[in-house]
Amino acid sequence: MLKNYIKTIGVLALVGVFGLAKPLGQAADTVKIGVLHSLSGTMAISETSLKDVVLMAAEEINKKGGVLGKKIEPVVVDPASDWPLFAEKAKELINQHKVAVTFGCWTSVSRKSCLPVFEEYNQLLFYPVQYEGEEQSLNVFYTAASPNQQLIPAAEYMMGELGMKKFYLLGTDYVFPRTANKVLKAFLLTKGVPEANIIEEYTPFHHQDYQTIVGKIKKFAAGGNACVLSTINGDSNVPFYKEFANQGLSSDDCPIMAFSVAEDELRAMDVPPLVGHLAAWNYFQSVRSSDNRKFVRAFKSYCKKNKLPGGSKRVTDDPIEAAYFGVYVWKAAVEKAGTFDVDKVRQAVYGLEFDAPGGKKRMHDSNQHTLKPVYVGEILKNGQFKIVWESDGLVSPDSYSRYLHPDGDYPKPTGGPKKKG
Amino acid sequence: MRHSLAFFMAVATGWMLSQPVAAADSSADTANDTALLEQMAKLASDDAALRKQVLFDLAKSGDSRLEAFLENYRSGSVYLWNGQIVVCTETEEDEDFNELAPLTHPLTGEPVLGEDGNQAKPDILDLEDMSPDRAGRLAARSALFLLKLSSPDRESRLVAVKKSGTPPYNAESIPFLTDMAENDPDEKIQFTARESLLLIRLGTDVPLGQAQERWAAAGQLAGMKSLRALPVLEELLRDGGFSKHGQAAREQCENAVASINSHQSFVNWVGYVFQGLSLGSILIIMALGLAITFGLMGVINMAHGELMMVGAFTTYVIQQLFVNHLPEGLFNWYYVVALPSAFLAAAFVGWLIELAVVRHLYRRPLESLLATWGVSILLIQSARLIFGDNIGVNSPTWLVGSAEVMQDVNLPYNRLFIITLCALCVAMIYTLINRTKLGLRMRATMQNRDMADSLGVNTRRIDSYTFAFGSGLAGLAGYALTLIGGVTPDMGQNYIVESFLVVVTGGVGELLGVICSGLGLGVATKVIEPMQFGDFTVEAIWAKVFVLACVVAFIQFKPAGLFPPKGRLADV
Amino acid sequence: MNTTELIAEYREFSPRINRIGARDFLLFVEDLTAVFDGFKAVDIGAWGVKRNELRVVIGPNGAGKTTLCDLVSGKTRPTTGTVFFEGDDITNELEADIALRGIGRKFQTPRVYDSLTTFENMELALPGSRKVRRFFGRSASSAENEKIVQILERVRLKDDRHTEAKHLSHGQRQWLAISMLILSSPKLLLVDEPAAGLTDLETELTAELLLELKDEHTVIVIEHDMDFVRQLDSKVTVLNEGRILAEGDINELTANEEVIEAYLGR
Amino acid sequence: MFRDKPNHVRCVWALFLFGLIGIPALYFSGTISIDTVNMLGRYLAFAIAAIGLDLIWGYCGVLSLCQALFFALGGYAMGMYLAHHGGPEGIVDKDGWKLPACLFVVYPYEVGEAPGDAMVPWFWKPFFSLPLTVLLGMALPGVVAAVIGYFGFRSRVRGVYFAILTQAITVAGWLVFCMNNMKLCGTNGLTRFNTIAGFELSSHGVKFGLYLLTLVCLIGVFCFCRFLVSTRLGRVLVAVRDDETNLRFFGYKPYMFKMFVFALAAALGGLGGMLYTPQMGIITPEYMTAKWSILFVIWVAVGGRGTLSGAVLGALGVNLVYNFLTTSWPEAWPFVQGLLFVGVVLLFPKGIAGLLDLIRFKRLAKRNVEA
Repeated sequence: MLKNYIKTIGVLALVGVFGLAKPLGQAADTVKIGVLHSLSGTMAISETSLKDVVLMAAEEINKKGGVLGKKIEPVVVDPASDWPLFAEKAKELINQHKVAVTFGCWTSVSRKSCLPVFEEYNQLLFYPVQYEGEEQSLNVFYTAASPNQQLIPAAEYMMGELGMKKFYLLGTDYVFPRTANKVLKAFLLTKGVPEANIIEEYTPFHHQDYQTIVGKIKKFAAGGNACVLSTINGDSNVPFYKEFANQGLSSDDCPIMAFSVAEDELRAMDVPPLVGHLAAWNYFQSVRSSDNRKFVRAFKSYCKKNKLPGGSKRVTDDPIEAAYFGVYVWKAAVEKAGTFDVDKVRQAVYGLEFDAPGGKKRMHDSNQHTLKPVYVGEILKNGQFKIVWESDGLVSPDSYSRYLHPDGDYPKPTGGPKKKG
Repeated sequence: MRHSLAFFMAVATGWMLSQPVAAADSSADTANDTALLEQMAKLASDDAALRKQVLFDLAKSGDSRLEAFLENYRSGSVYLWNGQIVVCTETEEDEDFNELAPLTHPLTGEPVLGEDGNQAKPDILDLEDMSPDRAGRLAARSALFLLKLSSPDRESRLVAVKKSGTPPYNAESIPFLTDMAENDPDEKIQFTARESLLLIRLGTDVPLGQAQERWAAAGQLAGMKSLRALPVLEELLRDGGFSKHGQAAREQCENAVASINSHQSFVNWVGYVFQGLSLGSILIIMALGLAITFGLMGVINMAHGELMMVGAFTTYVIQQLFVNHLPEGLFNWYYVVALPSAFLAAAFVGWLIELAVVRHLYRRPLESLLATWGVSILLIQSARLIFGDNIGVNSPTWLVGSAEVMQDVNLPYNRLFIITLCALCVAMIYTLINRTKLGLRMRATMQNRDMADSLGVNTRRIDSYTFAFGSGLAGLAGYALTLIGGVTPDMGQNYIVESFLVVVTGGVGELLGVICSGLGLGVATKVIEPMQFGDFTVEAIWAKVFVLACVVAFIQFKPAGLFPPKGRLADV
Repeated sequence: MNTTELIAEYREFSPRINRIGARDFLLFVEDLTAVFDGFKAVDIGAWGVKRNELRVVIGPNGAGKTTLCDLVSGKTRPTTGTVFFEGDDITNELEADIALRGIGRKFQTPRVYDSLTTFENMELALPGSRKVRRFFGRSASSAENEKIVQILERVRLKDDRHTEAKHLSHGQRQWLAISMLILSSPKLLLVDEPAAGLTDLETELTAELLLELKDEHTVIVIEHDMDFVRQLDSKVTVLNEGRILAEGDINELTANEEVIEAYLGR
Repeated sequence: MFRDKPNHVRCVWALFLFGLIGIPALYFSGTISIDTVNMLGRYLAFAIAAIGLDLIWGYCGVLSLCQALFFALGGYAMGMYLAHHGGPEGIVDKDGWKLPACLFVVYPYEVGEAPGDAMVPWFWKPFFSLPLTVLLGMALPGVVAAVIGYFGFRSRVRGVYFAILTQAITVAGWLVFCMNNMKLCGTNGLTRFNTIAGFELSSHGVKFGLYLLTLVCLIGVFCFCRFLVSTRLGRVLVAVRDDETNLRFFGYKPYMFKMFVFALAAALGGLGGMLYTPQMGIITPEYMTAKWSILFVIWVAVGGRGTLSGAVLGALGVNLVYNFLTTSWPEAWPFVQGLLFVGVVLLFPKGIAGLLDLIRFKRLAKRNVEA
């Protein structure tokens, strides 16, 4: 009996060791990078494309000889839209796979969830999605827009170009729309829009029934010169736009300026009724340049070649571009620093100029974000955007909004190299 | 039922007829065209003032073909190609993913022919861009609306007439409006033109002596129950400025606001009730399948949402088949074909699930929760791997838009369709269960399996039919949901909790319960959502929380739902 | 005695007129009706059972015997009418409260707990407080233990006391259910078809048990089986279509035309 | 000592011993990293909540879909404590309370107001002290459960109805916690934790300590619950599960028992949540979604409903498999997981615990044949 008992414990111990501590080891001529995007669960709809483009960038770089003579070996994990699992997977990537850098996350909460991990181990994360700002960690490079690179130009366009006087700020109730609308409202008030002409409203996640809200918008827009500034997220967009069209509203009556709808999201929509609505981003697939042409072509052939769902019908958009050039920024920084050492790579990133598909861009000298151009696009019948406005040159990012910190009292960045002892 | 079908047919036909007949005006004056083209060419000039002048001149020509041109110019789709003005609205891709620009003529919209006699498709990068700057776009916009006032197309005219009535007012539009208010063939446009004229009168500041007419406009607008006047009047009242016009003017405005407000609240209530009905019918259609599989069979089918997803994806597949293999004109029929397909596909998947999993679990209902949860994970991931996440189902065009049944009361066609479909399904289920032999056997099997068995009913087969039928209904729900929501592999997860709530609130095993609770929940949500208590508007989130709380409280009082099972069986 | 006379006699004790009179009856019901979907399952003007009486209720299928039990024990709420127990109105009390007052009940099919042993089943029925906090103790006291064993011995279940109830035979389960009822020592026992599905020998023992109870308790037995009823040799109430048809000695009743018609007629 | 116990109980005890001796040994010998220990610690916290669910579902027969809600309530209680003592910024409100960093970011002060106008909401204040937090972290879910239970069980809401009722409550909770205006940090949740009771959360020693604490709590909870179900109370609970109607005629009020166990289960859920949050570093409303509430049930079902050891085995087993597959098989893991659930139900309806017992039974049978 005792023998059996010892046997049980022994088997369990063995299972434990093999199950938990996976064999390490890494070939000398490769460098691992982590890809931390949800491939299942609610966020897969957006994040799968980012995983695809990061793998494509890695493949391209490998074809041209890799980074510092080492081939890139991407390690793909699936945090399954499960926020705690993001932290879990980040730890695994860092500790078991010894990745040199990680590309990943979409939602703010997933970033917030794994941020402590990257700070604790002083590792780098490249984060490719526009977000609410109010964060600056030395362990994250934000390759997408901060609020001032998207919201303010768009609001200016609506007021100036389209002569809008009434604004309906509609969002999903979470941190990005709340912060974005706070910034927008502050901006509109300073521009002399009376408070009565601004309505703020929020819906829960996955909200599907927009009848009441569209009814309200209709009433709001009856007098003309009204628009919607939409920070609706994810799967709620489809029912919102459908309801909008079906209640007889068009972009002529009341244009919608969206901050979370890009080409990839439009693939899931019934586009013809949406023609003329707007979106503000730092990149559109329709940016006219031969670099962008090459990028779009490469992405489509990559999807086709690898038989990914959608194949050559796939499109590029802002987060996809940001995820893509993130890999190249890291490569350039590594080559500039001559090492994979995180602290040296970080220093090399600051101020780095580079050619992204959407044109020349630059990393900020200190605040971890990226200087980018801003575009406003109108939706076309084919699901693409016509660029109707673009900023003069690159817009500098604010990690903390001046509207939320009127006294200019910004918090210090978090994370960074560990002090010894 | 036949009425509503006829109604949809009428709508569909009407839509088809209203499509503009392409290039009808072949006897156009070529000389006139040349002049217009010359004018257009001036848009490439560097002189901003000249460009603006040209735009208005073009607009005044009243040539409706210019509408498309102005729109294209505004959105930057007009290019210079070999010194010739051309239009390219959308680009194409070749196999190499090069972006090619199929060129069209700026006036006729016909393809511009290249050297080979086919439509010219140069690379977009080879075209010379002549997109307007901001001032140019603004000018193009005003010119466009001016032009649209004389458009032959009703919709364009309506939009233009509406636009003329919103500030900044375009003085040049007033004669057009005055004419249209009398002579336009369309009554709605006549009405809107009158409304716009009054709005202009109301919104334009005039010397005191002539103010009498201005304030009278308020009364006239109130008489027309003009909702568009409401914000204008409210702003006037808010900004004051009445000191010089006197109390009488103010009162006139206030009376107008009160009278329009009462119309508004009537419109609102009609809206709430309709919205409630529509939400309710969606809830019912989602819960119907569940009422069968859960209510009748006692299986907690967590994959119910995924069966809806199967229905929605079937609709997508049928749509793709039509787009890829059949002529464009038949596109609208895809939705008709998809109806039985969605039902059958989901029923088939349901039949497989029953065969493989559920049939082992009839006596262990709570374990069916676990197993079907596993099935739902499998289905989601399969759909994701096959179709990917982002796919779009386009509503057939006859279901886009809305019918204005009363002034300012618009009922969207897609919602009407779902309400009808829901009623049809209910009727079908009722007939099947209560009026057919199969239904009798179903009821017998569900109530007492052993007894039914011994009476010679093939209960095994009845089980699988019943489950497949319930699953098919879920497929129909998915099919209907494509009209209002997105289609994603995990769309079912959004609906599963609500569906169970409806069935449980209604009382297990009673069709009438599902209908009552579905409509009740729908109407309650929609009535609560817009309510205001002082500064606090309820909004979507609190409405949901409130309805959930109501359901919780309701279950306290009626622990077995609205229509509880009766008799000795009740507490077994 | 015909029905009207019977009712008239009870009327005299109607609490509206004379509450003290009602106290003579341990159980007393008045104007009791239960209506399900328009169907009157029970419709009794007045009826009662006195202390230390063994009363048998018989009647054809669907006569409302079990429903009467349900109404008395609180399982079903009457549509109209009142139930008095020891002179107190218990019509709207919870089943548990009614049980604590001293009405015990055995269901038609023996309801014992299959996954518990015989002894554990008995333990559940031990009299005493039913407050949650009283149940943290590990087991029954030795006196209680003894009592359980004593009862089990009487019904020949002693040797099976550590067997899970699912392994018991049907007769044993019936006895276990009756034993539990006896252990909880209620003032009034409602015993629904105790002899259903038992062998002749088992039936005899059951009858003996019930007769023994008569000395200390009041017992209402609902029965179908005429032989069994004869063994009990007690006053019998005949129910038909929810109404009281007749009441009296069993031999008297078997001669009653109405009763015969109710059982055999049509 | 373990000879006459069923196999699954022995297995759990083996696991506990392994956790107490084996894991520290492996950790100190450098075979496994602190992150693995930390991960196990979190799964042990899940197991505590799962035991609670098993009490109410397995022993009382009440399928509750709001164990995840109670877990999250406990997690939020601890999260608020940690947030009070974490975060690098030192924004202080008028009353002198330090505004936690995560709260400040989402603080819905009006435009035009200075951030200095933000105040620490009253309901944050009790969670400044650790003892009070620990108390509230268990008492709050307990009280909420008692209230739900009182009304629900008294009006005899049963079976699936109760399950859907609790699911509705959980969804309502999720909606409310997601709202920024509730000042519970919205969907981003509570984060930026630094210290617990003065110890650095990021230090390996503290992480290891938290693991041990969780394990000890789990062992304690396991023993306590096993004791509880072995008393007369346990028998009453089984009776409530199997035939509650009959019990009423013996003078029992089943709703009191159910309410008690439901509240106890909730308190255990809260305890699990409280141990989980410091080890995870973040707590978000995600735990109140329908998915999580079903996951808890699934752990118990896979482990084996109605055996407390099953809850432990299920919570650990399913999570370890999930964790393992999402890394090594990112594309296909949902298939494996889905098939696992279907397979468990169809082939081993009594879960892992039942399977373990079956193995022992077969071995005994074989030995008997040989003898």
